[in-house]
Amino acid sequence: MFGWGVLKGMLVTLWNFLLTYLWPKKGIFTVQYPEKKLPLAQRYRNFPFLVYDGTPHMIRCVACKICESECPPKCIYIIPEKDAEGRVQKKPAVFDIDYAICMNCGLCEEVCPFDSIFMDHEYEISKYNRAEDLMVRKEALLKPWEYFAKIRPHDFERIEAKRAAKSAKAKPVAPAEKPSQKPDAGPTSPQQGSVPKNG
Amino acid sequence: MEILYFFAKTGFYATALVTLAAAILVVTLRNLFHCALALILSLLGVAVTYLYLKAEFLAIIQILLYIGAIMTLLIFAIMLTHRLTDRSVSQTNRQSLPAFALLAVFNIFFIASLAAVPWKINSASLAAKIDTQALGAFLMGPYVFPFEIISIVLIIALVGAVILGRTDQ
Amino acid sequence: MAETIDQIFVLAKDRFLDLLGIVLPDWIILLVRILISIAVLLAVAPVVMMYMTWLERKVLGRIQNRYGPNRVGIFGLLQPIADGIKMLTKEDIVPKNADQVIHFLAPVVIVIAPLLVLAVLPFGRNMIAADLNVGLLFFLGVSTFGVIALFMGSWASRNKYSLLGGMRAFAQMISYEIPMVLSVVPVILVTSSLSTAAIVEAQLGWKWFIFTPWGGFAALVFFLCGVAEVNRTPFDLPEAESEIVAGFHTEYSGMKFALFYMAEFISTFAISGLAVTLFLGGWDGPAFLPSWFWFGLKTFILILIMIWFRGTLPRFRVDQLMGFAWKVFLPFTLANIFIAALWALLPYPKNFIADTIGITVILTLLQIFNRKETPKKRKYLYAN
Amino acid sequence: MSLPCAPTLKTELLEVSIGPQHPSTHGVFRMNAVLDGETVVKLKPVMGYLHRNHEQIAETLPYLANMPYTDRLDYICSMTNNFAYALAVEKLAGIDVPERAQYLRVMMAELTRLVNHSLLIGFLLNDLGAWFTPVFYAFREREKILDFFEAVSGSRMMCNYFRFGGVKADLPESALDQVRRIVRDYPRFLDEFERLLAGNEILKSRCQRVGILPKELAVNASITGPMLRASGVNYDIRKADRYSIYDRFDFRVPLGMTGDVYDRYYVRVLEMRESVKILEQVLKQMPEKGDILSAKGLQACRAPRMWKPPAGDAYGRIESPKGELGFYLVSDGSPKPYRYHVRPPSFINLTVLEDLCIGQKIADAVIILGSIDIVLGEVDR
Repeated sequence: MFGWGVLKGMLVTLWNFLLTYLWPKKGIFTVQYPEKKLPLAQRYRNFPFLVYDGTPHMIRCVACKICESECPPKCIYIIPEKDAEGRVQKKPAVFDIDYAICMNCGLCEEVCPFDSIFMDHEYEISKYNRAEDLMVRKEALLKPWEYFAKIRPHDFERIEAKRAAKSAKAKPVAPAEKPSQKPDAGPTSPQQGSVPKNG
Repeated sequence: MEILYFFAKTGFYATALVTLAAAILVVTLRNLFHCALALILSLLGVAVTYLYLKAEFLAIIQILLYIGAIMTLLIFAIMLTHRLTDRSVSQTNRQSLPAFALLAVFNIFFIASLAAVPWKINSASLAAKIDTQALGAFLMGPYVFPFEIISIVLIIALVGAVILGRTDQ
Repeated sequence: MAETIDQIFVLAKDRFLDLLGIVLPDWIILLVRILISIAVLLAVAPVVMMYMTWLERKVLGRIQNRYGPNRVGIFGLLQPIADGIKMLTKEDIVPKNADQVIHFLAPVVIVIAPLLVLAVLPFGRNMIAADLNVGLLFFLGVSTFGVIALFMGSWASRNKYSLLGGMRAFAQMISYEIPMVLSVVPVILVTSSLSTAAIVEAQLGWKWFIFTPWGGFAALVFFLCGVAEVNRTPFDLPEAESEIVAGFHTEYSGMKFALFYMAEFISTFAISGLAVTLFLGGWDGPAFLPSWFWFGLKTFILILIMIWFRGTLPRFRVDQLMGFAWKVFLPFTLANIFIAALWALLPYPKNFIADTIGITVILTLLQIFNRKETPKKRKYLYAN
Repeated sequence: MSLPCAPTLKTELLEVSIGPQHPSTHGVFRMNAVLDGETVVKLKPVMGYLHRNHEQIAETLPYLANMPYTDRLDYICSMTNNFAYALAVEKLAGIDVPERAQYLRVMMAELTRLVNHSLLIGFLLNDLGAWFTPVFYAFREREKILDFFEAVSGSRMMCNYFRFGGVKADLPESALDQVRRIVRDYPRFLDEFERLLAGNEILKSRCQRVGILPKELAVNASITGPMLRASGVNYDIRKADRYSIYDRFDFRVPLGMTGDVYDRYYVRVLEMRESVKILEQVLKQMPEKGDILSAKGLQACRAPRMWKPPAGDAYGRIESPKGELGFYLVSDGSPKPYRYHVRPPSFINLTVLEDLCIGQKIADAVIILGSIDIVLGEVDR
């Protein structure tokens, strides 16, 4: 009989209609976004950020430029810091990421040998200006290592273990490296307000 | 209450004026679609005139048939045969002046004869209301022959349309 | 008490006119008596339209496992007002090559017809703006007027999609007008009246025509033709957005576009109201609730069904649409007139049997003659 | 019957440019159609609005850096794009893939097939005029699969999950339960979809005997994928090539009889059921633990800039949801491919559009386009 299939289809939509009232949890699958947010998967990746240990002065990045050259759309721009004599330091002076170009692939995180660049969970980054506002500078990219521990506890554990193993191996070889960093951090730690000077 | 009659009369003349003006537009506008729209307006004016004459049934039938059906078809035909952007079609030619003169002469006689007829109004015809049952009885009784002839004509037209519209298979 | 509530609007109007009568001359009262009904219809119709858009979005949302509008006001109840403000403040774009005058006139003209036809709908006992003795014909006649405005818009836009939409609308209207009128004829035949008020009165006391064999099918055909007349899914070809963008109102923006929508929704309401009047007993219903409530409820249900259609069904193709009207609806409604005549002629048990036989025969015949067009079930092979 | 007066009824042809901004061209695609009334007389597809130099870009990048770009070819099924590219590079460099990674790959590919086919059916129905309801039902189920993709790869659509010689990361905890739930619930959704659509007379009469693609034309035009199988040609690369570990699974290939839009639609429904069957077997057979990246693969992925495959060429192909997706690579021994070519199924399937549309109504042209299943990211590259 012509029309039977139409009726069957209409019953399906009717059932879905009723389900949204009878059992909203199952019936409605949209999320009321600004009020409610879906929990993000730990591996969720959006845009890269840089980590520092303790204070923003202690950037983990050593300006090796691996991520810059591996980045497929070439959205990273790094200039290493130079001291007074013009020697290249293991620290970036400029570290820019153009969020307008970045395609969230996460390759920079994968290739970084120093565990210093990671993909962020922050996704509310709408800006009014594409050219300037989306060009993110070093200061805005820097986030503490604890933040990473918070958003990706699994990866944090894995990387901590790896780093511990590495530093245990590295300690006997170059014991001078660690202490040399400590005095650096010492004077800056009491005054948190001096962050902008760094950049 | 006189004032209402005054309104009614004004309305009647306004309607008549619009009807005539629209009719003139039909033959003077250069765009066929505009002409068709003017014709609709003119036919609508006629329907309103019927309403003034308390002939509601006729007025509605005028709208249903002339505007709803015939004008629809007419516009459809215009669309099918003429290009979308055809803006102007000349409405006059060499014969229009003599034709106008002839029409004027004819109209003088026509109006004169209209004026000569004594239009009698009896109360019975004024009071008559449209009754569907009576209408059906009339169509099936005294007027069955013209009614059937019309239906035969329509069927012939329908068959003709089907034959014309049929594609070769 | 129930009587008062039932007649509350009529009484209010009378009381108001009585009060006016103290100070004003008779002829003004006469004018006001007419104007009040017009004013009420003109005021209510846009509100009905606005909340129909809200209802449609809400129900469609629920059908699609969403909430629908829920941001502006509680349950999104202020959404239509927000939409209205948006429409009013939007830029009015007129294409350069458009026929300026007709492009402007089309949305104005298109709302006239649906507003006019509301005059002959009996919204409740004694609640009819104009009880014309040719009310039904008035409705059918005036509602054809909309298509002309629609075509004015489509032609004046000078857009090919608009033109295609207008052509489709024309063809569709011509085709569906006929079965629609023919499906009404049995009602006229049985009630022997063209007045909508009289048709409702003939159905009082649960003698709704939908409960008769001929009436049930006539109501179905009428409703489907009505859906086609107001261009709603599955017959929304003139504005099929996946094929011809927005059809006849592609080139309209802002309030002009809103007027097209208003016309569509008010005619949806009017067609549902007429279907209720003709087949569902109009304002007839159990007396514990007022008559206008029953009319509103039944109309509301029909509108819900239309929205339900929209949420479920894909649309027909042009030739199938025409075929449906000419090959199924037209023969059926013609036969239905005969069947309804049998019903009116024979005494009770006999007419029921006769009608059942008649409807079975015509449906079987339709099935046989249309079997070439009926889609088949298919089997699929598997390869390993 | 022929009539002398019939040809004199002249009507004008109407040229309509459908797209690039049109609700149902599935992106920035354009069809220049010549209409006689509503019937299509001529139809010329115009492509290239989304051209973004994909192949040229790939030739300037290291092998791995191109992986995220393949996501953006057919952005609905990025996993299968990754798969085909990874296969091509593995063939080129002779990289082996560990057992568990193989199963993960097949799992992702079949889940992608589910996503693609249910979305396609939803959008096809949208083209038919069902106002978004099937799309939303498809989205509802797709959401669950995308959640899984996000948990595993970090991104819902641009997965970038496959690596040469394996996959990027192992499944996180409880992700396997997520797949189990999807596999358990999907047949129920397919049943619902079928009740909603398959019996619908309007859909049937719209789709049956519309846009028929004959067997010979399909083969000659090198159509692949469900579109080819709907025309009744038994050719599924999963069976023909048995790449990866598809030879271990028991599944059937549904074939259509007529090759019209309805067959193309229904073959996809049946394929989804087969995909669910494959997924069930994957879940049963997959080893609990194991490497996900082979040693050689690790080498290729640690420092992509340095990694050089041996000189030579390779063609890796898979049965993507849309058809045969192949990557042809020529290596000159440098870290960048010398030549990189994509065989995009959407593009090649689209070439028969005009043959299918001529003589049909304009409304059919839209659904024929919908049933071909194109993604403009892949067509224009």
